[in-house]
Amino acid sequence: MSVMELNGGSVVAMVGKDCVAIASDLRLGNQAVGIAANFDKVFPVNDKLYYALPGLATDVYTLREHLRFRVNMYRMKEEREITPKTFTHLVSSTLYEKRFGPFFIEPVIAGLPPKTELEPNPKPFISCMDTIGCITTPKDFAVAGTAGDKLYGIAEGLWEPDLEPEDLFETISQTLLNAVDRDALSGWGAVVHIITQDKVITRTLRARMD
Amino acid sequence: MAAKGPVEGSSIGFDFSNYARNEFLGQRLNGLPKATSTGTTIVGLKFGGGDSGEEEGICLGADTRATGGPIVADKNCEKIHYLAPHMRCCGAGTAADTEFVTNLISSNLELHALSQGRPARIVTAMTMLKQYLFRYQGHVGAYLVLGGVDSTGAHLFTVHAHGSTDKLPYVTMGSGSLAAMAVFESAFKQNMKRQEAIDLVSRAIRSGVFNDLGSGSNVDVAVITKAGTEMLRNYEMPNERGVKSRNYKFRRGTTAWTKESIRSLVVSEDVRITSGAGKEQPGVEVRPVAIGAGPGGEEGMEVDS
Amino acid sequence: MNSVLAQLQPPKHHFGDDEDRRELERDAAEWGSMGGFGNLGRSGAPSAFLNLHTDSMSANPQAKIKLAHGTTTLAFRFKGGIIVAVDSRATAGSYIASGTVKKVIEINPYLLGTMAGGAADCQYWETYLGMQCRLHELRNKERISVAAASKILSNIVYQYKGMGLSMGTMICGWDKTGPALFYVDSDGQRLKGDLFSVGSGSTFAYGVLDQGYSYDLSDEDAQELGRRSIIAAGHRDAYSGNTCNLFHVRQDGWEFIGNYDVNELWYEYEAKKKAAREEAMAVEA
Amino acid sequence: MSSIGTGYDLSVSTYSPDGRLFQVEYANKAVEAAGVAVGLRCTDGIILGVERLLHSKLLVKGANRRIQSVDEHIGMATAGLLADGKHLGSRARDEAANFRETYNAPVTVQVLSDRISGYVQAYTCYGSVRPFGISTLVAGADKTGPRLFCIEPSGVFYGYRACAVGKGRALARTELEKVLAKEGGVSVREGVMEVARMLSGLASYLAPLAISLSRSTAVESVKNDVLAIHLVHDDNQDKAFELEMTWVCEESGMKHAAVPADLLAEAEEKAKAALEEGMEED
Amino acid sequence: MEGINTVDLMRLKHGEVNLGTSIMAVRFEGGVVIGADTRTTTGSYIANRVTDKLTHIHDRIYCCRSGSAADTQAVADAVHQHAQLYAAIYGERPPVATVAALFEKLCYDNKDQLSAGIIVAGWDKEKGGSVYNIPLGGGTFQQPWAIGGSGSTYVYGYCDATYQEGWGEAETLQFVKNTLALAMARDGSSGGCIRMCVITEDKVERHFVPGNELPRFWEGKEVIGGLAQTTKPVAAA
Repeated sequence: MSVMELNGGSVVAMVGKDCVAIASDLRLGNQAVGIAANFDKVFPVNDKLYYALPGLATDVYTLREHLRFRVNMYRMKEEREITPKTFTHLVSSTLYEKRFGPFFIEPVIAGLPPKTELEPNPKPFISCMDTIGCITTPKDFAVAGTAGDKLYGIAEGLWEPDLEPEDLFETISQTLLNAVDRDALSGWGAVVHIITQDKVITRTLRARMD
Repeated sequence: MAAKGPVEGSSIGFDFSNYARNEFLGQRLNGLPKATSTGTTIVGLKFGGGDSGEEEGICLGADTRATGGPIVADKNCEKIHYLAPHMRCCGAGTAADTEFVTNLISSNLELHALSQGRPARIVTAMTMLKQYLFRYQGHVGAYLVLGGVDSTGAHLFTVHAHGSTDKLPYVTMGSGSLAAMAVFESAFKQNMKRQEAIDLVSRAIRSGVFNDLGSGSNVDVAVITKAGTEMLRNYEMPNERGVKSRNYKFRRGTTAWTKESIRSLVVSEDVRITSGAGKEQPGVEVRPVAIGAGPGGEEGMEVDS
Repeated sequence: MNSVLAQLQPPKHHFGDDEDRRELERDAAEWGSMGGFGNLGRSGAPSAFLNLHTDSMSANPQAKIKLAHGTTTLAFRFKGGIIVAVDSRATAGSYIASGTVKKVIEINPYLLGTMAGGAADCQYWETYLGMQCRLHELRNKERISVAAASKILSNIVYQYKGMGLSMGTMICGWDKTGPALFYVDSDGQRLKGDLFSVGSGSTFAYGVLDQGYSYDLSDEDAQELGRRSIIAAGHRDAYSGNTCNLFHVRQDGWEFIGNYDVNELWYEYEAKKKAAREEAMAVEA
Repeated sequence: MSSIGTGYDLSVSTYSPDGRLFQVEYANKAVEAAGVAVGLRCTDGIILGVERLLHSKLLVKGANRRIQSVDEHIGMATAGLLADGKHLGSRARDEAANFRETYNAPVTVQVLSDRISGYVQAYTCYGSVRPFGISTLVAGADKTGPRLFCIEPSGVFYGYRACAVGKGRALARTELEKVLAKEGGVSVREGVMEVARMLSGLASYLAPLAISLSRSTAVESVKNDVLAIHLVHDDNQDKAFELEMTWVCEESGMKHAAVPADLLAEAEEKAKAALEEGMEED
Repeated sequence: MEGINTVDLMRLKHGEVNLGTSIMAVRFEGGVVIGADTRTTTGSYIANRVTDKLTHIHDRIYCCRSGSAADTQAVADAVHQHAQLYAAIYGERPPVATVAALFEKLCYDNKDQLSAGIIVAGWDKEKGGSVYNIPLGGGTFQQPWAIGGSGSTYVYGYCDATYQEGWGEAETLQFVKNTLALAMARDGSSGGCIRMCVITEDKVERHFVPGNELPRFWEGKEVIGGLAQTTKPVAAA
């Protein structure tokens, strides 16, 4: 049992056609014992940018509040919303600052970049990083958490390009549900967010509760 | 003043505030998580000059696999980092460290170039890197191959995490360095042509990709000469994934869900002609308009005035 | 007993003869001494070996071999016999290796054993116990008592004490004394009792069990109590869950009542609770 | 000293309108009033000599030395406030030891003088401190041969072939010039004789001056007047000073050491004899 | 690759680059000859087979480095800077003793953090050629000849038996070459080629002996072949 497995929990993000999805389980555990079934690990940054923090629960709160502060400061200074890419680098440097005493969190970020004159049709964006802030920006999906290994396998098999929002919902939901069903420390419900240009759909899944 | 804010303008460098806690947690629950590392094959060589009839230059190469324990964390990452227009640096070791060290030195080099009014030299970058890494006694796990061309010619260095450096005509680093060095030792020649150099570098990387478990996927190449730098991203892709002939698309409605909430991002407004601001009119329902509610809030205010 | 047997049998001709040794070993096995792999006990320090290579007793989590463990099992005695209920999850580390494990071992038509701890240890030794029980029947022309059967098992595992066996089992059956229930574990402990629950989820099971248990429970209520307890444990405990296997031991032997999906039953119970709440609210209003 | 009393002399951190630092100049006055110190660089070594005025008969003979050793091969003589000299000597020893520790080599006289001068100069920059009331002769032999430097209260230092500071330095310098003008230079042994002669001569020349000076400044005090008169009438007036000499040469093993007592006595005898001879000539 | 055969003696940090090393410096009338093998290892892997362990400190002063590559490079860089500063301040080249003192101060003050065994050698106008040995943990020892690194243990006897006062440049050069070849032949973490350097008042002259031209005089003619003995031991010369 390592620190990363103390509280359990897993997240996954996927890219679709002009949309992204991000999902997490809802379990908060204390080693083997389930404590809560409503521990959402996905948080909004703004309308079209969400991020998930799987890992040690105490660091989830610390980091979330820290990032909320930083994003609010950014919004006030810059008078614009932070883009997914900038936010990724913000999270990354926040983690790397604690290189020798890290937060036990492996963040996953998903969002739609705002349209600009330079980039009228921006691509959906996802990224993830390790506990000390090494960024990877995959084209397909990003996973993290105690069921990370299982999510990798299932997502590698199920994901395909250009899924419409509703199809992406099915793919990400099935990926998450089937992965956490093989993980003792994740599960106890799941929540999925589908971010599209005109709406964000949030659905709580009917998941296994054992 | 004493109580500096946690973020804004806080002191430079690493923050050790979690260190004691993590040591304690690591002792109680054994095993701290492992960081993403670039198992990696990275190489570099000097070409041109002499009787080759070509400008002296540096050719760098890297594979594109990033691993986290036994998992391939990224199948096509970039390990040839930008330092300056005429300088590149391949990184092996702890991925976050290579990324941040090269970023830091890159910005310091830019400042150096601006203050001195000339492009920084390769030795300068090498010295900055080795002094930074030596200061952290190997805890910053960056193993680098540094190459570039400056006013004094083409230079190639390796920099180890503990801060030692070597200057050689051809170098390899990372877990695949043995495989790649075998290729170099058998085929390296002084004063190669540019294309020969690229071919040899990509052959060395391929040797790492196929013979070392920590290295894989594609071959990135960078060529630096006096004329400029050319990044040949995914110069070779010997491991392209097969195409699935069928797919696993789920029928919509497969997944049962218990609750749904939809947050609409479209701001809809009803615009009505009124003769006089705020004047009540029969048959016209006055509705409040959202003010400052994210995007669209400003327009809402204008309608009212 | 040994000496009595010896007196009844003709004297041995050659001591140290192969046949004799086999005889002795068989005899010893009957009393639970050597068992199936008696020769392994001599190979160095087995517990050190297990600690090095497996996560046995969670002493070394870095070990490459993760043994399947983590469980909720329970059994209780009541007027209608014994209810045995178990979950079906097997985990290796945090990985759920299987969701369809049979954790009730049918020793013979009158005896059941449950499985907690090392799956292989339980499976092997309880099957072996079945053999010994059958031999007892053949020798003595009557079924072995639950007390005797559990003692054989207890004696066997005691021989291997400290070598890394890991099992916590309940031997349940009906003999001349009526329904009987024994708890046996790899430390060598053997307890007789009315109600036991074993495994990582046992604390949760006990909670439900204790508030609902009575010796005078009806068959249906007793079965429901067993089921409900396993569902509760499967819900809370990370290493228990998937399905519940329910057995009922009566005078004429055990009966398999059914296999229930923990998840479905949990939603069912939640729905019932919700309905009850709404009803209560309606009544209040 | 036309601008005395205009208020610009209260602090070293204030210049006078014509760009002078009066406090530093006053420090020079302290030096000018003090017993003379002489340094002489010879062909085979270097000599430091001072006259030590004995203000009391109760003083132990040969004690209260004015020449200090800084390092094995370097000595230092000060003219001015004796306590300032002691402090600077201690600092100079620290510098020499520090140099030896970092570089594993004896400090050269020039480097040491440079470091001391930096220290002295620092005391001319701040309003809260007083400049050193001494001029310092640093003499020694290093890898470049015998060297002599003089550091003044302002912090400037110059290298010399010979140098004298303190009361009557002008006379001494004239004498030194004569000595240096000798064909083939002077050896240390010759130098010792010359310096002894010079110092003795100066003392007998200056002593009456000093007494008249003390009388003129102490006229208002009857008691002092009596004392001054007493001094004038003292038969042993010649004994109101002692000669103190050190050298660095072959004979001392290139170490800074006192000139041997017998040699010094001989030199004093010779000097006295020459002096008397000279007086008779007058 | 890492930690396969860590050299405990050198107190290396995990995975650190090691200069397994045979190094040497010998004084002769008018100057010094310094020499080193060219092998650098990380565990069992040769990270650099043509390393230059003879490091320039000032015009006529060099040092030979053994121990951790990172530590010795850092220390040599620091002393190089000090030496330049010395020349700028005092207007003359620093003496070899001074450079040795600077090395010793760094090595001694940071003895818990460093694994560096250094030989300083060079020419100055006070003493002529001189050799200073600064072993692991500090201390300065002026010697007519000094050897260092893991390979040195094998050749102390040879040096004791062979060295003589009063050699000229050529003989000293040969002595260094032979000694290093012997050390490299026995020590697994020394090897490759030999680099040497002659430092006198008016020159710094580098010599390079490729790996296939190393002296093999001790191997006997059964191995080398009848007349292949080209280099003779100094004692015979």
